[in-house]
Amino acid sequence: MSDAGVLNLVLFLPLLGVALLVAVPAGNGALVRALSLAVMVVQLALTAWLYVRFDSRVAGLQFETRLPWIAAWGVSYQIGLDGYNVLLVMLTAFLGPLVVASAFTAITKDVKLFYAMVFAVQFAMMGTFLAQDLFLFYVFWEAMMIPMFFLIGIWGGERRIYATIKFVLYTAFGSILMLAAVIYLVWSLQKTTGIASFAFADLVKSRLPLDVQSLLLAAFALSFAIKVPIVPLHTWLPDAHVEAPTAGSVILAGVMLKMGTYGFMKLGFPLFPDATHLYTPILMTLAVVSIVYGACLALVQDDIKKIIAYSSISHLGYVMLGLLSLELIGIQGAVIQMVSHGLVAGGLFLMVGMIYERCHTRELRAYGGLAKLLPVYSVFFMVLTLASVGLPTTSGFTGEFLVLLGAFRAAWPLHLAGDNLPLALTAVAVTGVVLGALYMLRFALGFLYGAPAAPHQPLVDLGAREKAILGVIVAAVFALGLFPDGPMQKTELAAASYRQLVSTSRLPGSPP
Amino acid sequence: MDRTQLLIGVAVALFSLGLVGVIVRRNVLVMLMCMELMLNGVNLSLVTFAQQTGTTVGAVLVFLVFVVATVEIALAIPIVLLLVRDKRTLDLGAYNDLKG
Amino acid sequence: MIESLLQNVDTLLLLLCAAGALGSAALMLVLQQPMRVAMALITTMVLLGAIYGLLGVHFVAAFQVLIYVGAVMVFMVYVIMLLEVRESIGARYSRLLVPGGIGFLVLLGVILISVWRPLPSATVEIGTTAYGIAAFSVSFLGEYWLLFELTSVLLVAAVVAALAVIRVGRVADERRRRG
Amino acid sequence: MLTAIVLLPLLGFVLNGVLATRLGGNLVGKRFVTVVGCGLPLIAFALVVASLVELRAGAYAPLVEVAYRWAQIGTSPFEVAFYFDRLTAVMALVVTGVGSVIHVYSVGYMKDDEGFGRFFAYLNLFLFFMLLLVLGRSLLVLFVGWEGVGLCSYLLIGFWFGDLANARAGKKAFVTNRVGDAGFLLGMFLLHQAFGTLDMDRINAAFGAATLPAVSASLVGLLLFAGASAKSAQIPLHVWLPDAMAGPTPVSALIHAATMVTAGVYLVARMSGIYLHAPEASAVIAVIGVATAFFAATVAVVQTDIKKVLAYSTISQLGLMFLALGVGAYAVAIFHVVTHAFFKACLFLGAGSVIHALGGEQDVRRMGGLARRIPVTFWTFTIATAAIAGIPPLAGFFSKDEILWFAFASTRGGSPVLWAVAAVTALLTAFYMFRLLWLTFLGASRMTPEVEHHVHESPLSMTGVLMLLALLSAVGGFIAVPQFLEAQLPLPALHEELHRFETPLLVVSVAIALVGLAAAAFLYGSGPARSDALRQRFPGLHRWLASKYFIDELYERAVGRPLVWVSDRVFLRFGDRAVLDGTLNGAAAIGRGSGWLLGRVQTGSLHVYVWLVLVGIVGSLLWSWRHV
Repeated sequence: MSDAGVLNLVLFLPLLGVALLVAVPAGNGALVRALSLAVMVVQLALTAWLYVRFDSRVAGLQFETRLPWIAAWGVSYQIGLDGYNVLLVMLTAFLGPLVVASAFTAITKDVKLFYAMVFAVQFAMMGTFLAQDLFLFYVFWEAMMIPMFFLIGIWGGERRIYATIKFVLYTAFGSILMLAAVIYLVWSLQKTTGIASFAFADLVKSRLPLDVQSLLLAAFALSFAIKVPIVPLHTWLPDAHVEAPTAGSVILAGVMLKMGTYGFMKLGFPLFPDATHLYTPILMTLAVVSIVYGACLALVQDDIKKIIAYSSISHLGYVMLGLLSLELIGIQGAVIQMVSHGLVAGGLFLMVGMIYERCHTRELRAYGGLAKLLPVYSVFFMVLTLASVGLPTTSGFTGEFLVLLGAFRAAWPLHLAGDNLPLALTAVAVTGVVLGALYMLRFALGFLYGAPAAPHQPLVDLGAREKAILGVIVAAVFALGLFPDGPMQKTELAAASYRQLVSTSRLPGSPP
Repeated sequence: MDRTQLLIGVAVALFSLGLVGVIVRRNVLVMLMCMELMLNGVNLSLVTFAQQTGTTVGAVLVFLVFVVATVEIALAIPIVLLLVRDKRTLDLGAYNDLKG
Repeated sequence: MIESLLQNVDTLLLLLCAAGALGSAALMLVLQQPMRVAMALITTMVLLGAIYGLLGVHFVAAFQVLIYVGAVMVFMVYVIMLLEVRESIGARYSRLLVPGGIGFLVLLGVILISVWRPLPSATVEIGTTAYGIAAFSVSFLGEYWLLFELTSVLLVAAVVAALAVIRVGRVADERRRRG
Repeated sequence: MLTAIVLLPLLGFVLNGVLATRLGGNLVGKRFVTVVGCGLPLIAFALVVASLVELRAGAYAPLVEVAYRWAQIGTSPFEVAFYFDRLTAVMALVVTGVGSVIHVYSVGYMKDDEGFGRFFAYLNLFLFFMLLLVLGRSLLVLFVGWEGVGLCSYLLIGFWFGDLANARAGKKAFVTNRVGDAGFLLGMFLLHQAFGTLDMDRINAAFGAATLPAVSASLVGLLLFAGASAKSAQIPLHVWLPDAMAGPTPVSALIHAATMVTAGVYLVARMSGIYLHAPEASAVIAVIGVATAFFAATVAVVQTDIKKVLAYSTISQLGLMFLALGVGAYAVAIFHVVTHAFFKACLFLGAGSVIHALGGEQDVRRMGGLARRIPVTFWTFTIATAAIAGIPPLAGFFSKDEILWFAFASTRGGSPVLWAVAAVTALLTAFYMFRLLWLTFLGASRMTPEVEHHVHESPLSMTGVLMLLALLSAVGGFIAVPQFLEAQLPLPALHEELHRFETPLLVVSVAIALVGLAAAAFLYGSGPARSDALRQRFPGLHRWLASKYFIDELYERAVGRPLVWVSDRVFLRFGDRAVLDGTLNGAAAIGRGSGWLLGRVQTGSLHVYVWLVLVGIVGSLLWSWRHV
């Protein structure tokens, strides 16, 4: 099979998984679990194969498939790997088996349906990353929400209905505006250039006046910013995380939040470079506000899931900062930070899930001295905490360091030219490093240290399955912290092309 | 006061009486009859105007109203019958199941 | 002006019929028994038919009596007799008697002001340009054939709907019988 | 070979961490841990010596060893490379040498602790990061080590995790260091922006070039110093170090006295190329250094916890080192780092021996008269005390005297005022150290009988180390570190006209030490009466000093509580819950409310509907009056 075929297989494998699940008798939970895990592992293996085959010296799409879909509108089924999505696709495939495995004991209600939903959301997420056609992208983008809605709504906690409705309303609100913008964008492209196409490659040929760009970017940005989420559009996130089952939280934090930043990188900023330039001060301010605000809020949470949820807001602020810096180092850092956050926050949510399975509470105050009760658990927890803090040798450091370095490198010449805002923002962002240590260590302090206390003793330390899940994540965290060069080579050309697209004006009349 | 004015006045009065009848009476059948009364008022005005302008439009419309009235009553009566069979009363006060 | 009207017997009859129609219509509001209301309504309808006749549109008058009195009201009377539900005294009026009354007066006033007052003074005395059923039929089937067809569709729909209603009733009955 | 030096302790960490702890199910016993935990640092020490020989063979041309490329972004490479020159050699020798002996000491000290394997894993990890810090060629690698030692410090302070206070102290240390790191990071960014590289030799060379770089050396210097001041516990970021004494005593000796806290000094000395061109930054360093030295010495005078005294003493000595750095005497600062590592390690380990002997007692008010009971500890402690007090010819005398001299006479910012404050500090140092000696070892015993009954001398693995360190404290001053480093870190020029003060000042130095000794003997030599009288005479001053100038409380009130208050009240309750969720829920409530209101209209009563139709007819007619 050709590589493009393998890529299609990777995309559709989850749907195949759903089909297989349908064939399994409902009562056979063990078979359902094994089958789900097997499908996810196959997907991961195929993705890894493609990842290895991915040629970092080639700019643009690889393993591309393009088939006409709705020819009259210029819509095509077009997928492919490029530097923008290769790491995120890898991340999605990587987390898939872990999500499935983590739910083995946690989910006992409607097991079959649960895994079907996980497959559905995996399919939609893969599709969103792989899509190279705006229409296809939008379809996947919206489709993602539906299984997520059920994952939280059916297997969630006590206030799950409130959380799901909030989540769906927020995201749907953003999506509607984006849809309008998509339609307008394609229409105007067709009007001005005569190309009727939704393909990303064609859309960047558009020439739009500044006010139109601004409006369209605002529509796109709102949708993406809600997903990221950027303060002040973030309040759905803590609720969704807290109520979601572990697997849902991992999917949400691990992959779905990256949809927002990926959207900005792949679509929002490159499509409307002049408006981006105009809005950069505002967006950058919001990014830095997110860093500080998320960190401050994480500092005062009593619910352990909320701490991680708010820390996600803070960490994704760095991604936005890096993307907006338009400095190669910052952009690369942002990409690494996306992956790193997926691993670290995903891992932490898994760990919270494990302790929740044992103790059935998420109140930080109920715990203490777990280092004594659960030594192995504590080791993994500490490693992930430190990765979240951004300690060197972990992936968190690679991301944060490069983002901040890039932001600074971009800000300093501006400072010399008289524009002090970016520099001030970078300096504030650096304080996020302190706040990050503050809230995560507060968490660790109350969790691991002190007199042993847990609401549901005696506790059993991690089993082989859990050790394997966490071990894999920790290994990835260190790999990305110690040897980030390989992954970054794969994204370098995309980062350069992103920078080039965003820094080139595309007002009407500018050269093609 | 000529004939037109007189007849239009009567038509308006009949319509209004019918409307008020629907409002104030509780008996379903009486209300239905009041609705017929309203239609009659409309019919009268249609005929009057048709006479005044010397056209046939008014008459055509009246004819249509006859049909509509017939259809209406043909459907309303079975419904009333069903309702009464359910609640054993013609009092409309008992039928507020569609309260929002 | 009234003297000139009184001079005409037609006009006198018209006045009488109108007054009678209005009177029996008003009676409808106050009578207790549905049967009596129905009688009052029939009276009104017949008097209206008389007015149509006086105006010279005989075929409308004929239809009025045939369809309304002959079909609709007979049907109504039949149902009233069928149901024979005795209304208790005091349940005659709804709670909206007073608002309804006020509304009636206001409506009357408003309509009279907005419709009756600006009526153009008649150029032709109505009742003089009578036209026959022939002219009407030609016009109906020529110019307004679509409406004619629509009425037939409406009638078919009504038949179907009536059947459906009866069926609903039957199903409900069976269900009640079972459980 | 340099890579091997760094990786050996890491190997120890992995072996001990995986095999000897619960993570691997305690596969191996204490013997294995001891061999691996102490053996690998010793091998590393040997390799450092070998590297030094190699360095010497190559006429002191720096050895460079690229391990691998961490990242390459555009034209900016980030390499993990190791760099070995004279400065590195001195620091690496101290780290591996003192580190190894403290490992050996720990074998005895931690013998009965259930976290034996974990402890050695942490210590090995610390050595790994510390060597990374010292050997790293680029600031990035240095920063990795820098953060890593901070992590180990955090883990080891909170080593006994059952006690929440320990964990709090660890968190405080980590977070305070992070504050400095923020400045450090900004400094690194600025350097990278200016030079496109973080290799320290290249940066120094760029500053030494004929055309000065466009970036302000003072700004960079101050930013880097922010990091250094946090790591080396200088005002205003010194607050973490006294609390850090919560960790096991070998940790205090290794990390919080001998090695990690001197990393700041190392950083400034390593980046001296920048500071040579940053007189303002140097002046700031000198002033902060001397102020810290004086401030910490005054606090140490009244502390009653044996380790707290030593902790403030460490802060004070670090202040003196920064004073030396500030006046351009980088080599002298490193010299003091070396001697300080000897005698302070000896003091801490001696204190550890005392604590060990007394079954955990740390309060000097419940000690006394230990000299005869634990003689080896007493004698080694005494030598180290004399060394830190500056009694000639012990190690501290040489290095301290040189610092005082350069503070007085350096053309790079030396001044009599700096000297005077430093001299007073030296006096206080002598005083409080001898006070500590008296209270702990001499005089009558104030121990409870039960404690007294159990007093015992420590095993040979501990006393042997003490003796070795005492020996080094005694003769360490004869190691000519400044001269060794001079080729790389030349000493600053002196004011010619001040040369005549050299001998008088030397005499004054000696006198100061003796005066301190005398004062301590006078106050504490004959029971507590005199010191109590003095305390009662100045209760306010005593309270002020004993409470460490209330700086912790100040930070808590000025930073800690407002931060939590703002986060909780403004951001969480007001921002998130009231404004954002409030808007959202408010919008939902409006929708629900209007729905309810319209639902009221849906009464189910046909009469009302028809009445509304009537109203509608009237209304539309009325409307038509106006508009048709």
